[in-house]
Amino acid sequence: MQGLIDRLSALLSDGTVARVLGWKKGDMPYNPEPHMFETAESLKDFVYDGFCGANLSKMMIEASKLEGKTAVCLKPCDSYSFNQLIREHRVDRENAYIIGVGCRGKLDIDKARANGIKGIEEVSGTELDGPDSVSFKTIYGDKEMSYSDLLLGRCHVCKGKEHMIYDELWGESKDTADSERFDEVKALEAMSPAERFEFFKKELSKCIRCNACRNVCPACSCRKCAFDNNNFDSQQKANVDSFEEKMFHIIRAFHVAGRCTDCGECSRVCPEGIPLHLFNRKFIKDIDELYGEFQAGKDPEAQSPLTDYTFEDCEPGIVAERSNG
Amino acid sequence: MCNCGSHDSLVPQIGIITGITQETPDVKTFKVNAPDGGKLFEHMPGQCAMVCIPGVSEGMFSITSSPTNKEYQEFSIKKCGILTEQLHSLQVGDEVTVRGPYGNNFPVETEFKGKNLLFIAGGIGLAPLRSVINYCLDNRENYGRIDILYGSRSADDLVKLQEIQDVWMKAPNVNVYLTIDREQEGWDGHVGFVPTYLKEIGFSTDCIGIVCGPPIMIKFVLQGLKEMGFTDEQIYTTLELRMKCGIGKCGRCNIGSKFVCKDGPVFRFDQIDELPNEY
Amino acid sequence: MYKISLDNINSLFAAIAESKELFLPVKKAGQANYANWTEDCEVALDSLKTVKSPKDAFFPQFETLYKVNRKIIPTDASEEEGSETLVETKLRTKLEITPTELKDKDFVVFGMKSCDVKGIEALDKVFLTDPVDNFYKARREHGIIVALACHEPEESCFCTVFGVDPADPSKAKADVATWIVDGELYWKAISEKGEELTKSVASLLSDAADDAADAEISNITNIMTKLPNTKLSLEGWGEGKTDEKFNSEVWNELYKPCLGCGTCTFVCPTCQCYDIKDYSTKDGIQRYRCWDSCMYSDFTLMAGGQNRTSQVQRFRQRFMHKLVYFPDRYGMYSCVGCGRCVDKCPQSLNVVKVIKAFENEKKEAGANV
Amino acid sequence: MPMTENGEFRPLIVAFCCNWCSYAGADLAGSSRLSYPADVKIIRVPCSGRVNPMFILRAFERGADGVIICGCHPGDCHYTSGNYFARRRMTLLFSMLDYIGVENGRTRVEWVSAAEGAKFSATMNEFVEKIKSLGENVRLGDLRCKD
Repeated sequence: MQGLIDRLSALLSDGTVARVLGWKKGDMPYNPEPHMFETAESLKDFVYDGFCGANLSKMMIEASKLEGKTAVCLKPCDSYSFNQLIREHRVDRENAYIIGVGCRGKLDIDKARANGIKGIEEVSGTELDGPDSVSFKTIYGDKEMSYSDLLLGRCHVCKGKEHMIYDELWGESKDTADSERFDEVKALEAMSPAERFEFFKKELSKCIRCNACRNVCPACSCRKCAFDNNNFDSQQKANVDSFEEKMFHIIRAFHVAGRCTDCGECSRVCPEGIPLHLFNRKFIKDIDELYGEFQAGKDPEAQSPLTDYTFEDCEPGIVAERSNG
Repeated sequence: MCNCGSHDSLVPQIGIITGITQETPDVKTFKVNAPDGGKLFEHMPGQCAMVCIPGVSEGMFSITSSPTNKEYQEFSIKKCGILTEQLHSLQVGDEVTVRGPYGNNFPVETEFKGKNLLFIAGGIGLAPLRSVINYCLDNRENYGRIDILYGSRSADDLVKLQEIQDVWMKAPNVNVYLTIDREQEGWDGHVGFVPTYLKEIGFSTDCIGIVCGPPIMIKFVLQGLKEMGFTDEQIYTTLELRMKCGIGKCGRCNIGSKFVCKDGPVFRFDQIDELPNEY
Repeated sequence: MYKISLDNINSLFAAIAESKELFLPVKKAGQANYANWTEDCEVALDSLKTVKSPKDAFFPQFETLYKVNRKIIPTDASEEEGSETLVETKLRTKLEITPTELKDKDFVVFGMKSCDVKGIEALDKVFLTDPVDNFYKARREHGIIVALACHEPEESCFCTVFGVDPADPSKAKADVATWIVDGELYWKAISEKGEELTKSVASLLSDAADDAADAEISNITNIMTKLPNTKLSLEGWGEGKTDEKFNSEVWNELYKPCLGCGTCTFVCPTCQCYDIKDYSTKDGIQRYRCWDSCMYSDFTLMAGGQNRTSQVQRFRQRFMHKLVYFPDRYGMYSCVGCGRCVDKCPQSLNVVKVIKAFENEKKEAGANV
Repeated sequence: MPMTENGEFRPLIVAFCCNWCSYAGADLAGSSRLSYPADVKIIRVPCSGRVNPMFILRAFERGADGVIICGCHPGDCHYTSGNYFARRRMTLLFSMLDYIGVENGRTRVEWVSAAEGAKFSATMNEFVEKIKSLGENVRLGDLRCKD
């Protein structure tokens, strides 16, 4: 990590960039926060380890409006989001200096908690070139977990170790995928409609309408969201265990369909642990199957499938045909 | 504090619109009565009430009629948003829901008593002050000289012009100064912004200033008054923020430790100075 | 003091639920939240922190306040009668208001932690001051709180900073205090309501020594001293600190990662801001109240603009309200140190980091002098 | 649940019809005295491409048992390509509704030209029968609308 700090420091000092967008050490070993570093001196608090899961590309929308270049640390999967934002003219490529940072998967502290680890005082083994297991020093005794058991759900379907866009690279990346991307979706599709309904009802009834999924989503960059518009009957903040949550999540997934890079931030930030990526991934799967494979953010020039059509597209009746076998 | 039914302060009563006056192209004054014909509640000058069209929205409006009016309450409402647009489409006989009165009031029975009063209003800002002015005129013996400086964008935008000419201008020991922003055919009165006119007239500081209008006007009027020697303790205004509950609980109009809906809307400028600058 | 074996705890729940609603931590789709007890629910008494606080029991996230029936009726037909030409029929809106019934049935909130009980105290300050919120008051009157000691507090806990005792819930404003030690639930009534509840389930409880929980209490107290955030200092916060804190430069740095979502406010046991909105159905309009967040960009939005236009202002408002304005107005902090925001903020911002940032600023300022 | 006198289920169907083809088709059905059930409530839209997914969900929320979208035949769109976009959008939306467990028979897209009065009438009759067999929409409604 020191190498990265030195490099960032040099970029700041020689005036290549005016600021650095990275992560700042948290007050606990596992909660670094996104931060804008403006001086080389402030980089002493910079951190890059397994807990730096936050996708910084959305913060570049604001940073693009500032004077001078911003150096931004993007992991391989973050670079898809950044590309997509370029496609949508929401960030300025010229104002960004992209450090493609290496990644061997990011960690989910809730996985440790689910494993009974609590009262954490120190965590070691989370750095990029660290060992295969993570050790926890807690007030209830020392614990250990393998790095891969602690990975965020999204890292198990890693899109690969290549950065889609960068100015320079730092550190080695690793493809952490150990399951098929659409397995979860396929498992649901195999259920009966009633079972699927029960599954989503149970998950969505936990939704507290906090909007964290929307606000963190790099594809949700509208200045004013359809769900904040009180001229239209959409601004229902109620959480009523029946309809509004379904409506919100279906429409939100629909609005980002064809633009969602499957970065998994929505599921990462959900305080209730709702697997929100299952909506987005279903759209991606359908798009792949019906309109040809498409990965948003891979190519900043590519036409999104929902702003495109062919004369030979399938009819909507295909849904029933496929589903009813 | 409020008397909106015994169930809860958030449950309103029904008000029936018994009269509508088109004041200016975008301001209407609504007379509101209880369904049985009486007044909805008693209030003090400066207090507000939540008026709602069910299914549209609810909003806080100052009660522009004086408590001395024993027959009905009046609200002067400018068309500028979703709710106000709908309110403007209502007709006599339509019903709305009303809860209140909310907030504090101008200290007409304490600090104002026996004093000379200077009212300075801009545009629809006359609405809350009209309640005070009429209260003072109806209890004329309790107050000294009354000066009223009122300005608007154009002559057509002067709210309650009829009442100003027929009642206020004819009342004893009351001086009314009217001004409009731009020259206009048929207007032979003063032309110019309120703060400028204020300095031109040059009031003496032996009175209490009561200001209401757009924020930018308030800012310059305040400057003007201070240059003329007024102190913060001598000037009152009413604040307006987004409100939902009206009873100091929903958190919107919170500034510092104050809630504008409950501790306001009437503030003396030295009280405002103590608040964090967020209004 | 009484006790009941945890093996038998379901019969206790069933006994309570027979005459009262029972609200307790239930695990659903992997997350523990307070919910109504049913025979087949997965009770999660061992969850230290539910995702949402139990404030829902007294101040639900969503509740209908009243219904309005809107009838559109034509005006007196007599006016139009006899006229040959088509007369435009005038329509009038008539309204009828039906308020929602206030809570009139007793209910039990089981397993509340001391910090959450303290959170209810903060809500009381808001909802029970004039004008009283009757919807809330009715729930407070009918609610019976069974508090549970925090068996193994975690690193995000810092309730002791706000004078909460997680080890001994009998010091909280609850009705019954309980402890779980070695497979037994120890039970001590601490209020009249609590005594009554105890009586109603007495047949299931057996006597226990008065000092049965003492070891657990000292154990928890000891653990608390080891947790990092319990050393937090509130110096510089509280009544009368508005000017000093409001104008600080620290906010301008601190707020930046904030997403402006409502996670912290919705998991918080003391946040009480709400919105009132209409829901139109074909039978009428339901006016409902739901939680709102001061972090949302439309929170203070008016037709003519708003007073807190930037996220830094909204961010500052939330913490100033908790740590300065609320003490100014009600004489207590509006934070109880439950640590939910510490666990849940998507960007790892929270009240602890805010307090620490100001501490650091002070240190740095001190060093420069 | 709305019932007829003999206890039969009467569904509520919302049909979004494009102004240029399908609405005219409905008109033609009427003037040709071809009947379709009164359970179908037509909402005229400028183009099938105007139909926002939110409209469909809102219709279900407020008590619709089935939603059908009718537009010009592919290639005939008054605005050249509106129905092509609608075709992709509706395919994906219907697939999502199917995915969360809503019966896939409740949603349908049909291309009806201004000359196809008979097709309009037949489609509506068929759709109403289908919805009748599915019964009331309970999975995608708001409880608050059911008081």
